[in-house]
Amino acid sequence: GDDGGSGGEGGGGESAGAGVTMLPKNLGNPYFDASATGATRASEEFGGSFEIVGPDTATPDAQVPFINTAAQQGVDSLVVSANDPTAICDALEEASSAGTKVVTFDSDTDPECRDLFISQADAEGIATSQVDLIAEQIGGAGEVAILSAAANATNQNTWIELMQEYAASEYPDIEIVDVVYGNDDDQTSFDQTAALLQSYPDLAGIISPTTVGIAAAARYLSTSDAQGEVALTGLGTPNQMREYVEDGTVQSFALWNPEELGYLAAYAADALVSEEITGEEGDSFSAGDLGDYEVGADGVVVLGDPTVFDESNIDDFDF
Amino acid sequence: MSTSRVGGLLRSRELAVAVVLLLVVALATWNSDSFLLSSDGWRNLLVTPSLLLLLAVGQTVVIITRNVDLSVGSVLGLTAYLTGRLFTDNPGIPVVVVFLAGIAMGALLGLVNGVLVAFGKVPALVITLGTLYVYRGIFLSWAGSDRINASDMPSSFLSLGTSSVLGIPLLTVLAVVVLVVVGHHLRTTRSGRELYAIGSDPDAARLYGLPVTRRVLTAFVVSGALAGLAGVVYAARYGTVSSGAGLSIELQAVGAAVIGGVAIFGGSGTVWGAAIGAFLLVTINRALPVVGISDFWQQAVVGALILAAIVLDRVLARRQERRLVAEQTSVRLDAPPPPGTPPASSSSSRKAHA
Amino acid sequence: MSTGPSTSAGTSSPTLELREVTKSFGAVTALAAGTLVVEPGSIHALVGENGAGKSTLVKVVAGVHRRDGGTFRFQGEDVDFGSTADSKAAGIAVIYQEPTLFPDLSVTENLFMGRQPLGRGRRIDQKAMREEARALFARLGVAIDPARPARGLSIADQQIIEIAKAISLDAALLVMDEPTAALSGVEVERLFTVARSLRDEGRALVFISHRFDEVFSLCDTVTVMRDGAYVATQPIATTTVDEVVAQMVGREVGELFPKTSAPVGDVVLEVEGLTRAGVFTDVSFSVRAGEIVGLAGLVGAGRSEIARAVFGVDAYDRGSVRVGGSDLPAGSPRAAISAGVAFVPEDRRQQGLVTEGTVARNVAGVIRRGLSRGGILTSRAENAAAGPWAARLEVKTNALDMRAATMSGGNQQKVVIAKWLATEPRLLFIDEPTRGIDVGTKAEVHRLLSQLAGDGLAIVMISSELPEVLGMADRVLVVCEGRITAEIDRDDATPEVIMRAATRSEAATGVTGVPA
Amino acid sequence: MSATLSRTPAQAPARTYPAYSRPLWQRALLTREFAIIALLGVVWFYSVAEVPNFDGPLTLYYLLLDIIPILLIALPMTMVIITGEIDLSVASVVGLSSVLVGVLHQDAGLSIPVAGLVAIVVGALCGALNGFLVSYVGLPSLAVTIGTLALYRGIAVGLLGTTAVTDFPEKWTDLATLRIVEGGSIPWVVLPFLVLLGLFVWLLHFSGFGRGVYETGLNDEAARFTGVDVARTKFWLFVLAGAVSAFAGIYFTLRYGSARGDNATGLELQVIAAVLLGACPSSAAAAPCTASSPAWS
Ligand SMILES: Nc1ncnc2c1ncn2[C@@H]1O[C@H](COP(=O)(O)OP(=O)(O)OP(=O)(O)O)[C@@H](O)[C@H]1O
Ligand SMILES: Nc1ncnc2c1ncn2[C@@H]1O[C@H](COP(=O)(O)OP(=O)(O)OP(=O)(O)O)[C@@H](O)[C@H]1O
Ligand SMILES: [Mg+2]
Ligand SMILES: [Mg+2]
Repeated sequence: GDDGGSGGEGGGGESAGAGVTMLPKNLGNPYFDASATGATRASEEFGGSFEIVGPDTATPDAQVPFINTAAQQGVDSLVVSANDPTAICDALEEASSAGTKVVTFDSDTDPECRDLFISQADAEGIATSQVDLIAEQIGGAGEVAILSAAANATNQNTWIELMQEYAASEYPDIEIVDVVYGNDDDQTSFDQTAALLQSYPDLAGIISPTTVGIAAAARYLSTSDAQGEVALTGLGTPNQMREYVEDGTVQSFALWNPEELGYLAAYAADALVSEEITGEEGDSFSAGDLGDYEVGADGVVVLGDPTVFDESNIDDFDF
Repeated sequence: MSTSRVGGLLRSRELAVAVVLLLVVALATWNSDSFLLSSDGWRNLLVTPSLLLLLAVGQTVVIITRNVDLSVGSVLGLTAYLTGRLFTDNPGIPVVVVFLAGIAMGALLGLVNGVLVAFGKVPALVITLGTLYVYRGIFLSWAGSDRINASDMPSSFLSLGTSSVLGIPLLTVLAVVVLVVVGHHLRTTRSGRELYAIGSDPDAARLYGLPVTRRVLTAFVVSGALAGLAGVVYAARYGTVSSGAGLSIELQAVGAAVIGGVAIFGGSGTVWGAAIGAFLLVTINRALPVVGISDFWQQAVVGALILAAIVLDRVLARRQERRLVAEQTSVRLDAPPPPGTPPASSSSSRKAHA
Repeated sequence: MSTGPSTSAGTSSPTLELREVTKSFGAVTALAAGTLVVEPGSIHALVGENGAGKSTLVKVVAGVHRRDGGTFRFQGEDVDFGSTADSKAAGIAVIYQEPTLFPDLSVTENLFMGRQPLGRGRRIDQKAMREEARALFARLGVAIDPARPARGLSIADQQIIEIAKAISLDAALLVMDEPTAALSGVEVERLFTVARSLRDEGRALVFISHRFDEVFSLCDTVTVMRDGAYVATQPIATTTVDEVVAQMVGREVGELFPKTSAPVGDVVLEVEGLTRAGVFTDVSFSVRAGEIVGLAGLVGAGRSEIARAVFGVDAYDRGSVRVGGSDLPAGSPRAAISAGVAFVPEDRRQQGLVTEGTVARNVAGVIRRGLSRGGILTSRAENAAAGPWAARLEVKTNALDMRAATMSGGNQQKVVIAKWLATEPRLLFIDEPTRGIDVGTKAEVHRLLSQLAGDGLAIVMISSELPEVLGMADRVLVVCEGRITAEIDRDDATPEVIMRAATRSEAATGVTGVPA
Repeated sequence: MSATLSRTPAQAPARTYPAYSRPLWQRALLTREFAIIALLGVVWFYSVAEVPNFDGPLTLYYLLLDIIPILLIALPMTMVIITGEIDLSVASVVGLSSVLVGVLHQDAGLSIPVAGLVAIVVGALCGALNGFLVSYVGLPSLAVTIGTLALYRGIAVGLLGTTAVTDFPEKWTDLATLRIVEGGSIPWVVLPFLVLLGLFVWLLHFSGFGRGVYETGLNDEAARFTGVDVARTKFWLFVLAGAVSAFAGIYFTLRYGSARGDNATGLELQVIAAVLLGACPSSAAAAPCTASSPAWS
């Protein structure tokens, strides 16, 4: 396809840098808003254009039409967080055959369906850091449950597996008793937390590796007798969690900076469009003030280790 | 309704669902006594359904007039977000004002539904299915990807979601008060009974000179207002409002009403039944993990139990009908509906009267 | 076309005064020049053929329809009702041709809807309401349980409740559109007693009926309409049935009950010990080709129930039905139809017609299976098949795609009959064949029935009109409380005998006599 | 039968009636369907003018691919709704059949056609359960199908849990998105839809069964009196809805190359909206979008 010359806002034809179209799992998710902010900043820096589109429910079939549209409009690049590793592949392939560069971030597809995957941190890093956090909070022993997002969320499931392995090997006294799914919906996650406390009276801690889940769980704990009794950690944004860190419901939680994630993804897209890189292992490109990055195996680029937030530093962040 | 016999029949329909509800609670408590006996358990048992209860009550008022309101989920989301925005945009706004604003907003949206249905002469199912999408769209374009966090709302407001009086959670008290007021109104006032008449045979109602348009309009306004109230409650209880708030809760609301014995073709049913239906739906959901059913199979079990509830309800109703028949033929006051006629006709003859 | 009657010399202005009122629905002109003047303290008959515009006139008075033109005075003042609520408030009570009850509500609530007695805090006083209901029914001598829901009441019972409802309004003007169509002797007589007492209280009543014996025994004055226009008004005392009929149809009408005895063929229908708990018990009878068997009895005796069970719309507990020698499977109208059985039900709006459907589709409703060519059923084929039958019964409609709902009561009845005759049956059940049918058409229906019998059709006729039964039936089976209490031959059939069998003990009061 | 009726034996003018009260153009143009098609046209031209690349060949292609499931299910749903009933469980049946195809193909090693056939049979059974509860037990369809909505979806989710079956043979997944003519904009799957469309138009508008469907909706007591088996009619409509939904589920699976329990969640409201509003996103579906349920009007 053309270089987006006629591609509406998506194309950013006249401008030097690439046009970046971001497709998060779903809109109205603060985590992805942060990424969008980062990506916007990036495209301003390299003089490209940026737009964000997406469904309001996080399902693959809802994502596909947006990919199709982007392909039709012949946008320069798509930056996607996949709701399903396979379901959106055909659509993505259509897009790249129409000349669109495809970058996945946060949640990957099958490697052959995209040019690059910008990983927030390698899965081990995420899994271990969360298990370490909970272990530290519950004194290395007790029942722990996991509150996940959708049952099919790729990254969630990888992390959960790794957590279980890591916990089994490093903390024999910690038992992961259950995994429940809040579908990244406030109400469901909230009720699932309540159910967890009902079903496991001796529950010591909850890990929720999803920003929606951890906030809902915190909200429930903060209003229940279990406040302070049951530890909670996971992946959350400071703005959602500030309240609960202050009232002592949550001691600490982790997250990489999603803004930087979006920032990096946008730069990667630009590098691909400008044919500065092809996505081969070993390619390297510079991502503005984040410095240089190198493409790893399977076209994966790793952002770095997650930041841990607690009352000492939480007020330094706003996303 | 006006006599022990008919009243008894109606009551038994609600009774059927109530029995199922008690069984569910008992079973869950037997598995883990914290389900009922711990203070958290007790509170959740009462609080969690109160949101759906509000919606179900409003839904019942509409269904009784042989209409339906599918837009309540979107209305709830919209008002929940409004609540958050009121707090963020003007800090220190009194909580009461926020409640009133939410109810007013809901009533307004309900009014739109009502006007379209009453004057547009288009089936309510069509209209409200449309406004379901429209209202949700307005919500999305207004909120964008902004979301309300607990820190955006004063703790005085959030504490409403948890505080109790005499061991009864505040939100439950609120819901029950609404329930009693609406229920009493439907039973004992002219306008209340007219809603039943309209749903029972709209054409006859018009011929009879009942203010059909006005009543139907009011029904939708009530439903909207209660959905609005539910929106405020949602914000208070869950402390966060994102674009997903209230998504596809409308079918639960209708389901609760129907399970509670409210005839989908209008004219019969009570808010008491709907309330019990709401309690049943929510409590089943909460009980399943406690009973130890795998997360993945819970939805299936919920479905099965809903079916069980309505079938049981039908069986009891049928038995009552038979008794009525027997009495009437023995007294030879007037002969019965023929037992032979297929049950379908009992619902359809309603329809035929349309 | 007419100046209408001059208002009485008396000082008191007439209660109701309609002059040259017009009303049309799209192409159809229902009222060309409706004129009706009703004096207080009188019962005024309004007669006319089906589609003459009687009901439309009533609906204008009631505020259901707004008139297009003409003057409309009530108690001396010009009025223009926007809704039935207005007319009710002004003091007009109306009984519509088709009952309009709320099936889910109790009989009591139906009586007082919208005007329930209020107690403390504007709450409905259930107790007072129940008592008023009982009092009302006592006055009318009705035995319906006020607490039962209205659903499932027979048309007759529904009609009785409509009457009670209207009377309890104690309005200055009471309009009754064919209130007796569904009633039989006893009920009719009770109704008349009440009507007379209302008149003596000085109220004005309008009474619409196709039964002249009733008109002449009840009313003081009669107004005749034809084709939506006023024809004449005169005191009952100074006119005769023949004169009125002539004015109605604009010509002479032949004898009313021309059943000619046809050669009786072999047995077509055999019913053995048919029983349905609580409705009818151990019913056995047989019908031969060329024979008309009348089922007589009081309303609610269970005649329709029997017929419905035989035809298969209702189930039965015990017994057997044989048509043309072979057993008829229970509970399958489809089977009955293909065995050559036709069934004209008593409630045309609920059972006979799809009122929202077109005339053509209603008439072709049963025979359509035979109409599809190569598995394709077209409207063209339906129209072609329906047209002749509609014509044969002189159905008044300006196109075959008119909705049956827009037709007058009598024309709807014709459509139902046409629909079943189209199946060219060998056995015909016809329940209340001439309910709400005008005198001219009535004669045709009767002529048709006897003609069909002549052609070898076996007919079972359920009727609450004794004269009809006496005139048409070769044999009369009398049903009482779900049992056949007598089988009377044409020659021995007299009103007295039948009524005695129909009521067992009850004296044969209120037998509707043969018109002059 | 030679019964000739005449007012007086003398003259016997058998009268005739015109078939229609309105001229053809009125009957053709003043209809809901025409309004929808017109509206669709307007929207289409607006988009072509305003939306970049809208007139590109891909637009129609993707539009069709995306709405085929809605179009398919709208066909039986229309008839169900005309009888005054409703089926909210269709989307769950789509999910269930999708999961079945996946599981049967992956674990039981059945070929796609066989697995698909089984899925359709199961879909029909799901519909049969709805139909039985509605027509023979006499429960309100809204309540029943809210129940089965949860039940069927629950079974689907229960069967697959966190996993999603994704290894489908290329030739089948390609079939789902195959174009009729290479590079053209009409996907191949439109053909089965058109076949079904023809079938349903015949069934609803040109068969005795269809007349029965309308009568059942308008006045089912009268329908019974004319020999229509109301219960059976409704029962089979629900079975049809189930089977067609299952077929849509197979398409859904192959199109996205992924069988998941939550496939097509919430599709039921879109289908019903399509039928009721007549706002079927394609003129093709405007045909089945005839007058909607009398029960609700
Ligand atoms: N659809 C119905 N549902 C319930 N009860 C009915 C129904 N129709 C009639 N009944 C009752 O069953 C009894 C028999 O009614 P049915 O109409 O058969 O009597 P009938 O002799 O035919 O009187 P009619 O002159 O009205 O035809 C009556 O008490 C009537 O109230
Ligand atoms: N809503 C309507 N739309 C169209 N035509 C109508 C409507 N109502 C009545 N008509 C027509 O007006 C004419 C008069 O109808 P109306 O019901 O007043 O006759 P009627 O005198 O009551 O006859 P019957 O004795 O059979 O009840 C009929 O031809 C009828 O078709
Ligand atoms: Mg009339
Ligand atoms: Mg009868």
